[in-house]
Amino acid sequence: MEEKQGLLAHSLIRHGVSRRTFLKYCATLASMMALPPSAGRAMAEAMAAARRPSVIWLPFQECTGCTESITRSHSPSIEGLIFDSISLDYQETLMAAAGHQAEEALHKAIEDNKGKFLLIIDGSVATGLDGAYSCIAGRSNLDLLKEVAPHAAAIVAVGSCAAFGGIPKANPNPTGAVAVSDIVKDKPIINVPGCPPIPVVMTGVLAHYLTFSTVPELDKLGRPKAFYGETIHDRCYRRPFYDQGKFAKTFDDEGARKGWCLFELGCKGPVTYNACASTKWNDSTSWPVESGHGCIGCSEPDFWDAGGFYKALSMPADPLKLASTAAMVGAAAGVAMSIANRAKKGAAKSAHETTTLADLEK
Amino acid sequence: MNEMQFLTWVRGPGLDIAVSIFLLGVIWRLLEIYSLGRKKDLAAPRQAAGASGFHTVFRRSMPPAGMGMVKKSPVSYIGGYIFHIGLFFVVFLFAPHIKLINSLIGVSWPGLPSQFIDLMAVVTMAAMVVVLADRINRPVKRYLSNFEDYFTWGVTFLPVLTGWMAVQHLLLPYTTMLALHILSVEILLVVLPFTKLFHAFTLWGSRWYNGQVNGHKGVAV
Amino acid sequence: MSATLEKGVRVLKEVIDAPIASYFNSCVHCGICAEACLFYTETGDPKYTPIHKLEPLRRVYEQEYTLLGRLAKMVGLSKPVTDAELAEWQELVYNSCTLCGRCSVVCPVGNDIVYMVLKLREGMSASGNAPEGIKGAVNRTVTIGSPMGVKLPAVKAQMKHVEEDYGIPIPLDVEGAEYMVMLSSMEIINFPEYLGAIAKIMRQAGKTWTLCSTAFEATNAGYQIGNSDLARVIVSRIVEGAEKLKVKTVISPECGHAYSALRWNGANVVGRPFTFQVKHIVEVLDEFRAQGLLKTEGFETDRLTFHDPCQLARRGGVIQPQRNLMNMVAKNFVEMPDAGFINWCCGGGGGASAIEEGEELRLEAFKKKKSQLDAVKPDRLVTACANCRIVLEEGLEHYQMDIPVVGLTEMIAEHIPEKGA
Amino acid sequence: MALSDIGIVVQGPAEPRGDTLTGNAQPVLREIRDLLQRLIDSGETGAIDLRAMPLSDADLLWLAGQLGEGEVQVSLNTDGRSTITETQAPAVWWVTHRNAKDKVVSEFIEITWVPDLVAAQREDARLGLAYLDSLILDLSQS
Repeated sequence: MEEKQGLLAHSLIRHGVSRRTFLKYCATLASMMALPPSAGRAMAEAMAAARRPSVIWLPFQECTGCTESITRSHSPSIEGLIFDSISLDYQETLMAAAGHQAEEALHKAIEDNKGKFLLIIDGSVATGLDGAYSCIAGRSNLDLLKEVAPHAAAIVAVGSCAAFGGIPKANPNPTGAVAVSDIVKDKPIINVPGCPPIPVVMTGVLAHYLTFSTVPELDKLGRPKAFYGETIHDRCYRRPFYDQGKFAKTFDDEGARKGWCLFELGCKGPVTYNACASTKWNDSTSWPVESGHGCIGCSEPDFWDAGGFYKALSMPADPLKLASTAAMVGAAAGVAMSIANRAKKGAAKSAHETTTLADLEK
Repeated sequence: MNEMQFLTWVRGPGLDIAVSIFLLGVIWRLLEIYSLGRKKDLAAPRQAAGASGFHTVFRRSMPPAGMGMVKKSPVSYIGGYIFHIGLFFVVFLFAPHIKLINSLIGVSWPGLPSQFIDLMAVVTMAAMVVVLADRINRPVKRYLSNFEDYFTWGVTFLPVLTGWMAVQHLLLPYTTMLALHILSVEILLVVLPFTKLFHAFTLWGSRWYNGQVNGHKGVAV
Repeated sequence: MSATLEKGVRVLKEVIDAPIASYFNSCVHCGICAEACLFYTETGDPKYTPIHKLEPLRRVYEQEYTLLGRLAKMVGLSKPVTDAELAEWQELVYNSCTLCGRCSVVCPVGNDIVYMVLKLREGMSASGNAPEGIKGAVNRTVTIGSPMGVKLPAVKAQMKHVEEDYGIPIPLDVEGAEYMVMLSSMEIINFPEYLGAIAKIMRQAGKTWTLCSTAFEATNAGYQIGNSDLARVIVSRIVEGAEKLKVKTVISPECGHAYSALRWNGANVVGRPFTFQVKHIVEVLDEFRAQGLLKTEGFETDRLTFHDPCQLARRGGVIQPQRNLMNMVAKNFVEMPDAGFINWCCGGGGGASAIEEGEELRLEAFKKKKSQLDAVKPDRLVTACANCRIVLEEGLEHYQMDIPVVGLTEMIAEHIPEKGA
Repeated sequence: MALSDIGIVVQGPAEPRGDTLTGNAQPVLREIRDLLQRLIDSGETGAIDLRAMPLSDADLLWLAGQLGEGEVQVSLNTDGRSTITETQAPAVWWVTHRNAKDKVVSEFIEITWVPDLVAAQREDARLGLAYLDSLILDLSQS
């Protein structure tokens, strides 16, 4: 176990990564996180010297999409190395051990690093039937979270499920899925939403935590502002077409071919905060809008229930379906009143007493 | 209820309810008003050029000639024209609004550049504030004004303000401000048929009656 | 039988119609009607804002004919109209409103406010809340035959005087005459020259005319008090007289409200279109002029200006004829500012001149006419309404302005050459 | 079926960072001058992250044109190519990092005597030492 606790630097050298490469990586990461260039240098020192923090990864009601995205390493990029540098003491999907051994590893890791380990959670917490919908080794995620969370230094809720409840929480939410922040109230939680979130966002958050061992600046929904500070719409390269009112009407019309704005095809860019437009996906190859499909707002709470993915933001649901009934009711009320009014006026006319001179005096 | 759910409600059921109440209210009140009818004028009519209800409906949009009325209450006239025309431009010539109307009733027409509409929105709001100040300071208007006058002012001002702030990304994130904008429009729609804002619908009838009654006497009002 | 609030409200319920409903729903409280009303512009008191004078009618309309209004009344949100309120509003609806119609001309949303004042007066009069002055006039008109208590013998006496002075026989009750001439009591008492003028004009035009013993009085205090029943009693006399004598045209004399009461309101009150025409004397004179039946000689050389009676010009549509006639006999005819269609009222129309307690307000309002006259400084002021003449003379005297007021018909007649010329 | 068989071919528009000058490059020159002044006076080094500013490609080209090239050009092979060129103003270096797929990931202007990456690092030197030891060992055994 001692060897695993070694300095990150030693592990880098062991993998044949020169110090220069590592310096370059830190400079790039700092730039990506909108930190000043000097921070890159500080990050390099801190991360190199950092004792390999213990990390416990608890997979709750998840589809493993986030784990897939995190461990995706297209080229032996530095992201992958970062994950090598942390002591991933418990990751159910990746770890060799299973059964009782896995359980022992978990509890030993908690004991050894009580109060110091980083708890990463992906997947929502099922609360239906006291958590029976989602269990590990017979114990519900809910209980496990309540047991492990108090000893964590900080929690990273990876993916929209852990951050906001995601798809399991979508209507009708049979399992009673909730976000991690709905259960744990007393620990700093970094939400890294997205379905799945962008790999570099996760490494960015981990690098920040390893370097400054604090939670990065978060927005109202607990998301790091470095990555979730701007809406997709504000950073989107098709924005000029939106401003000129050039919209694709269908997915294969002339506008779509010219790469015009997909606002009318349901793009939720204007109301979604994420870094897809700048950092892009698959090692900045492309991202949904660039490939011709609107953003579905996967890093926003309850994105699944926010109206159809292909209904434009400005399009109201369907107010006119009530219109005809409303018009009918209005007409009925109007006709009723006109009949009543005419009756009243008729009555007043028939009860008319011709005014005589005497009638002028009170 | 977070921003997205708020926007979804406001865009969905909220708008359904508002549009329904609006339609219901307009039809009900129009019937309630104009079903009262009126007696036919038995006096022998006098023909005169330009003396008819139809003429008055349009002529009354301009201040009456030669009476110096604009000089007597300039804010009502000039401020009134500016913010009514401003409202018309902002509501009916702004691209997203045209798209919304198009999606509702399928009719579409070219809009104006959004920078111009932003300017119109600011001008409209400024004119409305000036008109409000005039209502407060001018003895006649203050004497006439009741809660409804100030309430309807607010209900008409808010949509322009929130709409402009949404476009300018001011104060609140776009999601929330857009939702507030739509909510304020919904309040306007619900309130309109039951307050003096209904003049938007009844003034045409009123002008026609006025013009017709006087036109019968050969007087072009 | 006495006037009660309940009868008043019932009458209002009867007269409220679609225009009134449309007007109350269109008013946006912009206050522009006040700027057109001389009772506000000369006093500066916001209570004289025309639309404000209709508040009781608005409340009755909302409480009786709108669903929300009825609910509001039920739950006590909207208080029913009280007799005390109507009494308080009497000053606004009568003393400070001459039915001149300027407010209806300027309202941006097109509310015909004077139309509504007349309707509100129906309820005011039926509930006994009309001014004593006008009640007296109506009483005398209905019982004696004329608001100033003139009876037929007085008319006959004046006819004899005119016959002697002008040497022209004054026909009375001549069946089949083309024109039936009527007089307003002001003319019978204060301006007898009018009858002489008519005689000379008719003789020159070679037209047959007659007075009617049962319908010599043209003014209609019933219309001024705003009560259709009483207006009907008064106007029926004229209709019966005209139809008995089978005349073609009835000439409404130099009076504003007599013309409105008969020409525009008469048929509606009687309930059927007239079988004869009704023309104001100014219209008849202009027709004679056009047909070359009216030839005058000589010109007035002093500086003259013309005051358009509201009921004749703005409310009656007769604007150009009086100018044609003025140009026939006046060399130095200058128009007042705001003359013609947009003219300011003399302040005494609509029965207002009969209200003693309204005198002070009327003289205050007269400052507007004073400013018009100060702008042109005429030697004499010509008009075509006896009531306007009286009110103008009182106003001019009050403000020590030495401007004689002359009737147009009278002035025209002076320029008709003597017989044989 | 190859990508080209799919009916839809997205001819995405040019990266709208575009070719128009935004006028933001001019002030950067002034900032470089001040940092150089500070370096000369106090020896304190500085750096400017070109990616953190709203500069279009045209701006960057313009800036590079203004700064020109100096005497030293360094290219590194560190998980993708990186180039460090000294500009006409000595001690002002234009640093461009590219990733394994040769795409620019970050770009800086460093104002320092010698950019950190140029100098060898102590840990790398130990690697060098180990390498030379094994080399000598092989030679001695052959």
